[in-house]
Amino acid sequence: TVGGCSGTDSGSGDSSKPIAVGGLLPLSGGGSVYGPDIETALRVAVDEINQKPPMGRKFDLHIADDQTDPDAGTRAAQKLISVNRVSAILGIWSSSVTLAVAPMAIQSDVMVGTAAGAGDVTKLDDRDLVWRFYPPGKYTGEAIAQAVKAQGWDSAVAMSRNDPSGLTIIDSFRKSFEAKGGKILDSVTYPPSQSSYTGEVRKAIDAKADVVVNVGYTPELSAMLKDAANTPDKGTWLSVGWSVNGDLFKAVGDAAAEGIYSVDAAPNVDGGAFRHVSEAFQSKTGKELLPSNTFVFSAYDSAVVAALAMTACTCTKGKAFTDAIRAVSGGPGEEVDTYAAGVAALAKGADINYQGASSNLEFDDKGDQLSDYGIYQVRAGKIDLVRAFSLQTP
Amino acid sequence: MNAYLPGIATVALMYGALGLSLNLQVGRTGIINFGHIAFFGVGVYTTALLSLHGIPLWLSVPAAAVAGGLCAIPLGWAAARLTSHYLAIVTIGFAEALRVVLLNLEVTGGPSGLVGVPRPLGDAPLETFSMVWLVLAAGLLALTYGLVRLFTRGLLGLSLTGIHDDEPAAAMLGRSVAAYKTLVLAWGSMLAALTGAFYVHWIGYASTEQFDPRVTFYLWAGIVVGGASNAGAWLGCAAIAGLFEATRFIGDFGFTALSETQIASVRWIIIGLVLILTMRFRPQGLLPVRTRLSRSAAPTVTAPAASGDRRVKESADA
Amino acid sequence: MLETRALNVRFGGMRVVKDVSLTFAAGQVTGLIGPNGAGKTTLFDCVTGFVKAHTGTVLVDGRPLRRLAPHLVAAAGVARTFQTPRMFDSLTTLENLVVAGAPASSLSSFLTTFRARHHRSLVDLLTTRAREQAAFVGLTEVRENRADALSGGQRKLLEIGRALMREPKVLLLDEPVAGVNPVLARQIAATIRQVAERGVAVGVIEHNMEFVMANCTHVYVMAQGSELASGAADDVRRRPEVLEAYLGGHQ
Amino acid sequence: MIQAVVNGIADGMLIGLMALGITLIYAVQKFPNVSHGALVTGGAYLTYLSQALTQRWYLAVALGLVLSVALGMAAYQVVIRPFIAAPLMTLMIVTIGLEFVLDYTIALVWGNSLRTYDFGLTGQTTVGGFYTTHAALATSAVALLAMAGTAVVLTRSRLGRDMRALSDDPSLAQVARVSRQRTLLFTWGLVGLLAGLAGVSYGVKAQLTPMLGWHLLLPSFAAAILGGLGSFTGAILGGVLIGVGMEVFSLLLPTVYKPAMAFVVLTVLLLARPRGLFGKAVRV
Amino acid sequence: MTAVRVSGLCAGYGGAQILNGVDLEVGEGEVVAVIGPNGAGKSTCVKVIAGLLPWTRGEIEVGGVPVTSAGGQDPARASLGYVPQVRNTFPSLSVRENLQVMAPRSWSRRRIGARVADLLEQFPQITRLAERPAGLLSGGERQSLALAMALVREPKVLLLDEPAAALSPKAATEVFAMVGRLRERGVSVLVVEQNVRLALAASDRCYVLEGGRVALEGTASDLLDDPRLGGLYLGGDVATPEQQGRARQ
Ligand SMILES: Nc1ncnc2c1ncn2[C@@H]1O[C@H](COP(=O)(O)OP(=O)(O)OP(=O)(O)O)[C@@H](O)[C@H]1O
Ligand SMILES: Nc1ncnc2c1ncn2[C@@H]1O[C@H](COP(=O)(O)OP(=O)(O)OP(=O)(O)O)[C@@H](O)[C@H]1O
Ligand SMILES: [Mg+2]
Ligand SMILES: [Mg+2]
Repeated sequence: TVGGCSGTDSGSGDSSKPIAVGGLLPLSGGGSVYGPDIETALRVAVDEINQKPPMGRKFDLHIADDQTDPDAGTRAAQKLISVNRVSAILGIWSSSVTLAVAPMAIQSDVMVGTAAGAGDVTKLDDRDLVWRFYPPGKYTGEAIAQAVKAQGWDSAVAMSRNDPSGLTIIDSFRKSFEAKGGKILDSVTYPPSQSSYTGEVRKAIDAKADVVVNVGYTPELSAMLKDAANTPDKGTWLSVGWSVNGDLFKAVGDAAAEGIYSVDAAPNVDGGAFRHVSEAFQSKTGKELLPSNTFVFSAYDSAVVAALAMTACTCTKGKAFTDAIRAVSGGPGEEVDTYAAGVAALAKGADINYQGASSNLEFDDKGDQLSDYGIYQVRAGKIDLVRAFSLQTP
Repeated sequence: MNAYLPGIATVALMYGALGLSLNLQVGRTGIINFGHIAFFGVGVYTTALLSLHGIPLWLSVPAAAVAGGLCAIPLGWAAARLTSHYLAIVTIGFAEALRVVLLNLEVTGGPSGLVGVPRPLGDAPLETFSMVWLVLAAGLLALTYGLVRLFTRGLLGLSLTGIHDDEPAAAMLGRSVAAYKTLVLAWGSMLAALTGAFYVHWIGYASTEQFDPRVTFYLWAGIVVGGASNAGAWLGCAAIAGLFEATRFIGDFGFTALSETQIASVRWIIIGLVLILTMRFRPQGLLPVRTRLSRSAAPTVTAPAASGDRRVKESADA
Repeated sequence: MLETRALNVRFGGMRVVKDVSLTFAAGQVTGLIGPNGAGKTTLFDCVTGFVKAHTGTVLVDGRPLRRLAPHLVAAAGVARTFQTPRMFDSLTTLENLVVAGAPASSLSSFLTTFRARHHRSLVDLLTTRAREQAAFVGLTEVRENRADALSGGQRKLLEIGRALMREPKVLLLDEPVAGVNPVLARQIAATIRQVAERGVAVGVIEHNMEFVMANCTHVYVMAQGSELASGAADDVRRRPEVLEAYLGGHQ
Repeated sequence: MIQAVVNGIADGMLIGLMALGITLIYAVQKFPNVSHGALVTGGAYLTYLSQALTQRWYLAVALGLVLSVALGMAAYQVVIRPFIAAPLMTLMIVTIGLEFVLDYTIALVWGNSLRTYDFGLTGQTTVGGFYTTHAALATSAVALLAMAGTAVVLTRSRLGRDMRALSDDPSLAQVARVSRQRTLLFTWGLVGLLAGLAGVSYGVKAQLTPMLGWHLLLPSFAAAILGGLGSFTGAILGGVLIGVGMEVFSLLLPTVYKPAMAFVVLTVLLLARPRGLFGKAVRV
Repeated sequence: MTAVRVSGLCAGYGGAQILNGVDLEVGEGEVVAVIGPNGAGKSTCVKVIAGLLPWTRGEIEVGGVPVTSAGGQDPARASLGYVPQVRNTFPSLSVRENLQVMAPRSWSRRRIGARVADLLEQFPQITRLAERPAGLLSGGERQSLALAMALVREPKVLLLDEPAAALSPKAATEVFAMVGRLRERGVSVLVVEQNVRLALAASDRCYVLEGGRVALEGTASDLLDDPRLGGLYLGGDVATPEQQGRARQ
């Protein structure tokens, strides 16, 4: 067990006050399609944690809306930090919100759990406080290139939403794909929230590439797919997992979605955590959780990891805490796949290695994680796994 | 709380400063400028880039202000030709163009923006940091107030009001309406850029999303809610900023029946309602421009001379 | 002195001012009369740059104006009033007058704001002049009223006052006494003559024939866009074509 | 290139359709109606609601439009009415407020997730090597009809004359015994109808989100102003010019600059024609 | 029965009281002139009668029916025609539409068309201008249009606020000739005018308004001879502070 807590708030016992944790989520604005599910994920995790909370102090979850806007996000974060006095801000979805919120969180010694993919997040001087529960965009891009190649496609159009994470992924895809001998016939970067994407779609289709790789989010992707479905020859489309989901089917209808591929960090589908979250999510919302709903799994994992680390270090802050995060998620130790099992093992004084729902959570020295991937295809209104693969790191 | 309230107050004061400089253009001179926030953005990026290249703040911040003022000059050129709504849409366009360019340039970091902008006192405890910056923000507002006052009192102020009330008449009295508008646009934009420079060193991160065009609408709402006087403008804009913050707390009052997503919606509904109701019950704004003979007291159906006076000018553009 | 040479104004296909050449001589009150819709106001609009001339030149003191834009014409020393008064509604009567007298250039007003002492004495000076002017046009008692609270006639008077505050070389008045009570009308007439005596070229559009007869040394008559007649007032009003087109059975 | 123009016209018709409603309020009440975005969203969602109630798509659209008219009238009765004599800025802020209230009420009721109609209006037509979708053809037809209809109502009918009189001078309109309440109520009903048409057209083209109208608002304002505020032909033509401009520019410049392109087109054209394409002459 | 009776009328704008108890009467088929210095309250008085301004005290009757509410819709005002002093046309409507819009709601399209054609003919100044937007008209053309607009409904009572201002002498004479013809048809007319001679020549009786009160009244010929008129208005010191200062109170 990692000990030696530097925080003064150690102590334990049921009487002491709860631990405040923040959820900074896109509940309105461009990411609002994703926010609600992320919220559910955090609640599922907190319910579970509160069965046997760290130091006997229950998690008290405070949700704030970042409006998918870094400026509003900093203010929401400020409220979480200064008013709710949270020890961790979890569930952040957008890269630019992450970048904006980080300085303030670092200044206040608050852990940040994010799904941001942008490369710049790595550059933050973060004193090990910013943790990405999703592989960095660089890896995702490489994974897409690998998947495209594996499908036997040699030419591609690289499309991406004009945002930090989209650009990180597509840049990495482009580089990696070309390194593998693939040809990029055209690149299209599209701005979010436009009234029409007809021009972009036409450009992508006109290049007549083997595949159109589109990295973005459901709202824009669905507008484009609808347009594409109406063109004489729409070609083959491949997107990322978080765009190809139930919402997409609802937005374009099953017919227009048919045949689309998606690449995604494969959640740990065989792991206990994955099954566990899926069931809990479904019983809470009545909604079936698709494996592609990556943000749900990573948000869940971020809460569990934070709680396990707090249990391990009996603290909520400081270097001991951040060290504990690395230790419980990736260190040598007993593999556990639920919070309860982790706590039980820790109680016995064992070291643990939490295997998450989103991945096995092996963080590198930057606090980024590696993962396995899968390529999926929509067939008859269902998302089928075509093949799973591991990223070949150069 | 002891870091939060100063933090929010800082934002409110910055909104106030922006409102003041916008009101110089809108309330005083009658330029319908919907692109004000873009000049804030010019300030953000200018000082961020300069200081990331090692230029000290005492140089980069004034440079940002000057850059903001200079960037407004093309708008003055449009203002020479276009009136009211036609000019308004061009100001939005100009602002969008500026934003899109800053969003996509290599040097400005693209959509990721600029990370690691110097943040004076960034290593101090949050409490100290917040208090010091609050004081600085008050100073910013005071400075802006003084620099706007220079324009609104005295003969220059009278000329601007004249242009606001009736452009042809002002032209007939020898005013080059275009020159005055350019002057005011440049001055107001300079002040907006100054606020932007302040902001970016406070927050430590530059991104184009910080000057979403919507913010200008919020500032307009602030000016109207505040009542178009200088004091009203900054108070109104600060109040709008406060409203945005205060509504964050509705989630803490246990609407257990609603999910957080729904509460986020409720928050915006409340903001909308507050705007409507303020206008309903305080149509002249919180601190209206003082008039010697209150016009609002006259019933709306009254004298042609009194009713719809603003519209006379608008109708000239129909 | 202000001259127009072969001025033409068109709206679409319609010619509203046709080849009009006339002279408002310094030191004189020149009348411009003619039936409704003759093009008189349009002529003023054109001379002062509010309406574009199709062809023709405008000369002030013998020098042609290169560009007819309102503020440039004004800078050349021309002041005018509008047929329908245009006030600065949110300013008081007095402030309306002060603005009129203040320096017009944006740069000099800008620089003046930084010179507090100079600015203050300028304001004092202008306020004094504005008070006198207000008294002169009979607006003393409403000088603290906002301009949008003035009656129809009071607005006319304020327009004239504002034009006079500019101390122009050329003063163009569009129906200065329409709707003004007779006493004041007489006072205005006297003022106009005084101004002319100081060497100002005054041009007046008026339908009040008594006023025209009593005050104008020279009269132009316009009808349907062209000059119909011109000459001494007494002379012109006896011309049959003027009687027919303009005066009707009136005199 | 020609395909880009074809696509641009199709997109532009949609923008123009929305601009029609904006220009109508401008023609009558002389203020920029920000809440038009929410009325469009409202129309789209009300039709979505109707779809669940009726079996046939045309019934759903008809019911949706009726509800849109009701929404427009309700917006007037409940929110706008006390402000009819208020200055332009006040009205603008009130409609911003209304936009928020309506948009987020929709979000509250239907959630943030995306929706679509199942009208089966898919497929495309190819003419001479260029294709266009059926949905785009339908939208264009609707836009042109709406333009003609609105123009006829405004210039030929008594109601339209009353609207314009009211817009020119409310107090003189009272002398003419034009009933301000009645006229404005009808105006807002008509605006609701136009918004409903735009909302449904957009829903067919893309998908429904609570922010749909808000995202369309800026280009639509640009179109209305480019056309010359108050001109109906201008609104549609403005929309088409902006649509085509965006498409053609997408060919020539990186698409990331697209959000600014509408305005570049607009600024250039406005500097050439300062009162918009169909702006009317005025006297000083 | 009187066409218009106003007694003890007090009204103003917001805080400023302008009319301080005006009494005046227009008999049936009578032409009554109201004259007075600028700012005396003439237009204010007419506006109150026409329903554009609420009043605070006093009674108004039109055609023997008491007016109970401010606003043009009051049934008692159905028989009124009114020409405001300023802003008396709709600038963006064409001349024809300006006339059409004044027609009662109950009229058929055909009837409106006929009436408008009729009026366009009666007013030579605007005959040719039927399709031109009123905003582009000259001052005098607009004034003629405003008068024609007031006549569309064939009113029983006409309120004219300086109808001849901006008109050429010829046109002004024609307007007053028309007022005479209307009187013969039983129309009662209240006309505010600055051109005293013209007004008195055309009217039966006259009021001199001053300081928001009626200072003098009488038949036109009486008043012309009345030395007080000269003193008060035509020649004397009209612009006394007392008279022009009410607006401030
Ligand atoms: N912008 C315009 N477009 C079309 N016609 C116009 C325009 N401006 C003026 N006119 C027409 O030109 C003619 C001359 O108008 P103008 O105002 O110059 O007449 P005026 O001589 O001043 O008459 P009045 O004595 O009635 O004021 C009128 O018939 C008027 O309708
Ligand atoms: N809208 C208003 N608000 C406040 N005061 C007003 C308003 N309109 C007019 N007044 C004031 O009321 C007084 C009477 O105005 P009114 O228009 O009735 O005068 P009038 O007798 O018609 O004068 P004129 O001959 O100049 O038209 C004036 O002193 C004027 O300043
Ligand atoms: Mg004229
Ligand atoms: Mg009057």
